[in-house]
Amino acid sequence: MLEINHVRARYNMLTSFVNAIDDVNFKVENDEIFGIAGESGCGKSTLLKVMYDLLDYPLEVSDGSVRLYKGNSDTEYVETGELKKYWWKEISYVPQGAMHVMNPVTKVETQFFDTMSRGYHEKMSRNQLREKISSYMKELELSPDVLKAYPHQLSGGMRQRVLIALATFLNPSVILADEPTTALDVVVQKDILTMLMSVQKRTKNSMVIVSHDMGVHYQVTNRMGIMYAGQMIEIGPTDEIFDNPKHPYTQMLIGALPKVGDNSQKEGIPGTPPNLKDPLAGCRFAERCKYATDECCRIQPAMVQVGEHHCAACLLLGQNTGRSKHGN
Amino acid sequence: MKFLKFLGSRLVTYVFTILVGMTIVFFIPRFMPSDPVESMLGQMMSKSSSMDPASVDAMRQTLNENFGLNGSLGEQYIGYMGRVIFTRDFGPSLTMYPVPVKDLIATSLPWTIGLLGISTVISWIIGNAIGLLAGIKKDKVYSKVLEGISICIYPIPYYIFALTLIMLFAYIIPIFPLSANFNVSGFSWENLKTIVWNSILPALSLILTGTGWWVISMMSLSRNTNEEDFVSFARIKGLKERRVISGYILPNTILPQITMLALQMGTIFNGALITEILFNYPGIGSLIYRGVLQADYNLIMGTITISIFAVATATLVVDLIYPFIDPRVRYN
Amino acid sequence: MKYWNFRLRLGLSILFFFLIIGFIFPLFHSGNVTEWNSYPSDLLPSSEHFLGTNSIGQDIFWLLCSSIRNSFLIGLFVAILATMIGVLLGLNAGLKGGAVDRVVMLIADTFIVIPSLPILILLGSLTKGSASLFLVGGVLVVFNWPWPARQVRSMCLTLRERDYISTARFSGESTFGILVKEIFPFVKDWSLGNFINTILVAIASESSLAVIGMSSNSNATLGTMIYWANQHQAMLAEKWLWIGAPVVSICLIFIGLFLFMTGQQQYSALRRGK
Amino acid sequence: MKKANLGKRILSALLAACMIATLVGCSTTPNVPNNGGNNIGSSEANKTNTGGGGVMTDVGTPRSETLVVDILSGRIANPNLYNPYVPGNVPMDAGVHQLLHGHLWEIDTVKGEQFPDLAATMPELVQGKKNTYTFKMKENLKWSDGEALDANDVAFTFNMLLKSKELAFGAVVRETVESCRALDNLTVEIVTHNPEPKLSQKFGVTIFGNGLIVVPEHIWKDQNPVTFTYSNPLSSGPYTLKDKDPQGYWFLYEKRADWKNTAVGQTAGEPGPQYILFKSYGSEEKRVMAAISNEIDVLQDITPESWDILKKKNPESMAWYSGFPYADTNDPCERGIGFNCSDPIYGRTNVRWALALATDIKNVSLATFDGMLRVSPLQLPPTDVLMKTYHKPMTEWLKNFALEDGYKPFDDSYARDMVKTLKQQGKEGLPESEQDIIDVFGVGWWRYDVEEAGKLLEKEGFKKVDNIWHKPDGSVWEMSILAPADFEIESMRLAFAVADSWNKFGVKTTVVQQDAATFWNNEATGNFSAGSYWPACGILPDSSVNMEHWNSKYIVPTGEQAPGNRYRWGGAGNNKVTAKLNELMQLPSDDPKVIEDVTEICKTFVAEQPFIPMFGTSKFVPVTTHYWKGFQTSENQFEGPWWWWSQFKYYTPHLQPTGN
Repeated sequence: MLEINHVRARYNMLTSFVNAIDDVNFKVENDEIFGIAGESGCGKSTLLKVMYDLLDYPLEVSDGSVRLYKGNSDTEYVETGELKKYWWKEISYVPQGAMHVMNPVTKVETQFFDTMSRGYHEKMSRNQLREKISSYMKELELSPDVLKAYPHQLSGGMRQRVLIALATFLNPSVILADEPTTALDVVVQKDILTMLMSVQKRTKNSMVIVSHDMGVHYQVTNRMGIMYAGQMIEIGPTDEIFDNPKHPYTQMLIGALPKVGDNSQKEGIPGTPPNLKDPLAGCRFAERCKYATDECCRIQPAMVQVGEHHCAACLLLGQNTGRSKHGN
Repeated sequence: MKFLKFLGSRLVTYVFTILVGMTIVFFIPRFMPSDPVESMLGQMMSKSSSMDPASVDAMRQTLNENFGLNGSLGEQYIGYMGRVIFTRDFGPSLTMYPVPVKDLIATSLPWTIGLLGISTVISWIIGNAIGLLAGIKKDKVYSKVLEGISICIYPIPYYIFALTLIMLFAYIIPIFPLSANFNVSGFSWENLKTIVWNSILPALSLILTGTGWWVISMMSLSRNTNEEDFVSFARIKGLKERRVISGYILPNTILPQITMLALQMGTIFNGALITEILFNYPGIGSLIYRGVLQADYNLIMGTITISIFAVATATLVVDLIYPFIDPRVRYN
Repeated sequence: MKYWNFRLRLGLSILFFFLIIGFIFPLFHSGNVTEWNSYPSDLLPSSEHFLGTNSIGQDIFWLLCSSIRNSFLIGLFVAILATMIGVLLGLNAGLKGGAVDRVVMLIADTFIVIPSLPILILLGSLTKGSASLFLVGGVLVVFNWPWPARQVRSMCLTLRERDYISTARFSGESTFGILVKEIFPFVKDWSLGNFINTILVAIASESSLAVIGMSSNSNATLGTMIYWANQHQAMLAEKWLWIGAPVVSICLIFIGLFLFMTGQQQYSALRRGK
Repeated sequence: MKKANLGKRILSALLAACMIATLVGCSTTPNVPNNGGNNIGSSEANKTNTGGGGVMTDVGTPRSETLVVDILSGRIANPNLYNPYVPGNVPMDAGVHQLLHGHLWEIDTVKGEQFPDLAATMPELVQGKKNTYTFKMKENLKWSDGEALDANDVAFTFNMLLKSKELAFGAVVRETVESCRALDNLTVEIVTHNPEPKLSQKFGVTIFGNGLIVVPEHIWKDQNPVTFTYSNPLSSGPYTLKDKDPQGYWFLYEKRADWKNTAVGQTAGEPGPQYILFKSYGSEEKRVMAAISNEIDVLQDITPESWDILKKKNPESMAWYSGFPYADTNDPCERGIGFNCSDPIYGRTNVRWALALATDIKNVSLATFDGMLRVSPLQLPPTDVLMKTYHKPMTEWLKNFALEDGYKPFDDSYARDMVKTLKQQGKEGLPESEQDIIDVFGVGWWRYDVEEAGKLLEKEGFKKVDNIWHKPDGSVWEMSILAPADFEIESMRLAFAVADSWNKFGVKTTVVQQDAATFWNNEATGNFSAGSYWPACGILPDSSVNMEHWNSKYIVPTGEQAPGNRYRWGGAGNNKVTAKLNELMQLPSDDPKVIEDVTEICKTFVAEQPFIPMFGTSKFVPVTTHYWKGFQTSENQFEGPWWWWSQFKYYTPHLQPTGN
């Protein structure tokens, strides 16, 4: 289980800060696929980096922390700053753009060996390792020949699969996947997604998938969160969000999706996300929101329960104490 | 199959390169204002002893015959190339007639290869090591120190640098002999010791000045690679830094450097003229120089052809093995 | 400006310094700097001879100024031409492959396999040792473009395998477009390094030609300055300003160039937000 | 942020440090060599004093018994070729012709006369014949292998040269000699085509050496002289080749046990050094360093700057004069600028004279060799002997000599003015008396008179437009002076200095440095307008042999190899000269008319200046006296310091160990 509580993160641009993540707060339960959606630039990938504790200059966490709970216990955890030690064993990360993330001059196999060196401390002969790997590949319905290939000899989809295999090989309790399907054609996308689901079903671990493509979320995720301008504005079970979106932004996102037997012209979302260097005081969506009142421009909305497991951040959703920009 | 096709076309280039190179080297000297016979006559007569034109012509004739310089340029060219290619014989040296150029080269070449071969490899290794460090450990003090030193030595003109070394270590603090003396024949540990001892200063000068370029190129290469996704991913996988360098960065940066090294190894056959002059080191550089200055066609051809051949072979080898060391490159 | 890092600043200021010395200062000096016995010889530095005079009665400071200018000219001339020719041809060969590749590489190889120094000496005596600076430069270009060409080509071969390049290729983008947009960024740093090295190589080979008396010794360059100093045993005679000035200048110019190069790399890296 | 910053600071500090280091590298060393130099000297001294000469040379001979001599021409590319008649044999300055090769007649440069070397007598015309000469050989001479060296070897050598057309020197012999035979073991008879009163000068040494080197018949008789390498040469001199560097950097010679059976042994006595090591130390810096640390005893030809350093750093070193000008100025060739007289511009006497008058001779002298030069207005080098016979006697005539327009160009103040200038520069040991001043600096030269020079040019139709001279055809006058590149430093620097002077005068002059081959070839083919050559040589009062090459019969069109008269100087003046030369060829050297004729020739040259003579050659050939004494100097003048001449072997008896 992964707990993100009140995390603020920013990019340090020497002379100024870009507050990429602003007070994001949610949990990823065991045995679920959690999706994070939002326009590009809304900070979802950054959030994923923060969750993975991948903080190199200029990205830095200014407030809050991420907690990774070991196994099923909800008391024992490691926090931002210590996660590195558990990389790949407890938590693994499938980066964006499978194209260039594999060492072009070594065989796929070698990259597995590298990974193993993290997990298996007891001595193992190369052949035993090979055994393990290829059997694992079989489980994932990948031909072991792939191991003998060089990355540039594999198709994009195949590379993505291999990456997922790599990431899940040591059976970590959390798997973070960043845009796993971008730059792949639809058919391949489908396979990748089914592969992810099957892996998850078998290992019962928690998986986080970041994608700008609502379709992906609809297909695979159990729960999902919508991000806008560095903030989480709505979290809830996926189908509930699709059936009954609460936040105006979410409504627009869903509304923009094509539906069977509906040929009405889809209107996109007017305007652009605000500049994160100095966001305005009130709701960050206010200036693009058609329901916005002048109040919206003053008070920043807080998350409010709107369903059993469903909450959203909008002043229009009934009684709302609001919060100051720096939510103290 | 594909390999054979590649090999074929590459070999054609190889042969062609050598032929073109040799042709150029054959003709350039012959367009020089000084021709060996005339300048030899000139020198003979400049000893202010004078002789009547008839006897001068006689001498010119005999010299031309001896040197095989009769006939049109074309005929000479054909004849010469024929001899070199089929009998691998460069003919006699003109200024040291009748000693075969072959022998002259044979005595000098081993020395050149020994010194330059070793010092080139050493400076390659050192240079790449430093370059790699400076490239990926940008902020570490030691890498900065090393980088700084090699960068500061590199641009010093070699002549001056070598001379300074001599002044420091053979004159002000006389550790090494002022003029090397390789009075050795046959192999023995004693001789080896003499050779090594006498070669330390020249080697040092070559290594120190040679390292710089490797540092620079390796540095920028490894900087780029260091920013590649697969490197950051390797780090994301939480691999040990040592492994990231040895398994990911090095293999990807070393390739161009290997190309360079191979070419360098070819060029050592030019010898190191200034080194040889300054350190009294026997080598092929001064032979080439002498040949050029005295318009000794055969000597020029012999020495330069050797080095052309060497470099060409080096490049050929590089092209052939490249696909083996870099899977991304296919024969085409 | 605000992204400029230390190396960039220092490097540029060194270069700027020498450019001023080389191109501005000479304007303030009338008279022929290379003329012998314009002044009493071996004077120590003073207000009218900032670096003193040398054994052949030239004012070292003014001599240095025009030497720096000429060497700069040679260096830049050679480096610009050699690098441009080399990189473009190399990229072309590497990207297009086939006939283009073979031809370009054939020419390049021919020039690589011919040792340059002997040929330079040959040409030196051909041009009667009084080669104009630009002739020397031209010859140096001929011998300095093939290396970058080969290097860039081999980089290009590895880059070519990257999908986005083939995508660009298939999406019918012009070769030149691909070169500039997709590949050049990757070889940029290397080329810059090569460029800077070529400047040095040019200056260095000019001076090594000078050391063996094959450059245009009556012109003032850093090389010929060293040559004349050696001719008069400046080192043993401990005339350090005479021999030291050009040597130190060469070193500083290079260090300047080098800092500029690496600084620029850091700069662009920061720009990329890496 | 901070971290990065820190890094950068460190780097900056470091680079700064490095730059300083570079500077320091050049700037701190100055004081070190002084101490360093002295230390070496003293330590060397200690070693030898305590060790009683225990020091060994790096070729394994006791230093105290070895004379170490510098090889000027550097590494010998092929140390196995000793055949003196093929090109590329071990060159003259590696000791072979100094110590091994004997000649028939040697030269005594002090007396200015030849004396028999292997021969016992000078050649004598056989009574009643007009071109048959005989001479005797010294008795019981031996080759270093013990075989007798006698008339038969001489005859064999001549006949070999007459026979084999491939040998370059053969041409010279065939030109003169009809036949040669040994009448008996000690008598040689030579029959020539024409009367040859100067036979001994053709086949004996006058300057440096002679092409004719006697070879041992018993070795050569069944060899092909064109391909024979003669790789272990026999010696007819007092030394033998003991060992050599396979790389050709040094050659070791050992005194012959039977030195009594050599010409030197018989006439000059026992050579001093047991071993003589000819060694190349490479670049001049290193040769000087070697001399400073007493590793080398005899240096051949260095620059004045190097001598300056050596003098300062090694108190045991000495040159020809103990004081100024230090250099020996008796070299038998003089330096100046020669013109291609077939050129429409430089063919004009007035132009050549204008250039002579536009030469600021004093500054040229200072720029070339710091004023350590002896001027000469004549076509003969200002050696002591020749000065006595020509320069001084002709001074009066020079003073009265006038150009067509009556202008008297001669100026005898050069010597005095130089002394003045050099005094101001703080030079010491300058000559005092009028006589000595003349002896050191020469009788005088032409005025530096730009005005007169201008007049002469305008007479020829030249125009001066804003300080640049234009040719009669209106184009800018640009001339280039050919000069040696890094050999014959004096001529090279002279060219630059003169060019400087003429540029000031308004003639666009550039110096074109060339390596030996090109340089000589261009002179021979006339592919030059002006060049810094040294065609005016002489050593005997009868210098006709050295002047013979001006003979008009040698003139060939530009482009062809000139067998002589490279300056294509013809016309009335040359006709006078040629007439005199033909006459001289038939006169024996001791004929009083010889001097007269040569004087006349000199006058013609002065009037026409086809070659503008400027300075005698100043040779800096210092020696260090730590291990050896008895070197020749201006005080101890048994010979000149011609270490690269064949007469070296005659110095050896004078050299004695100091006991160090």
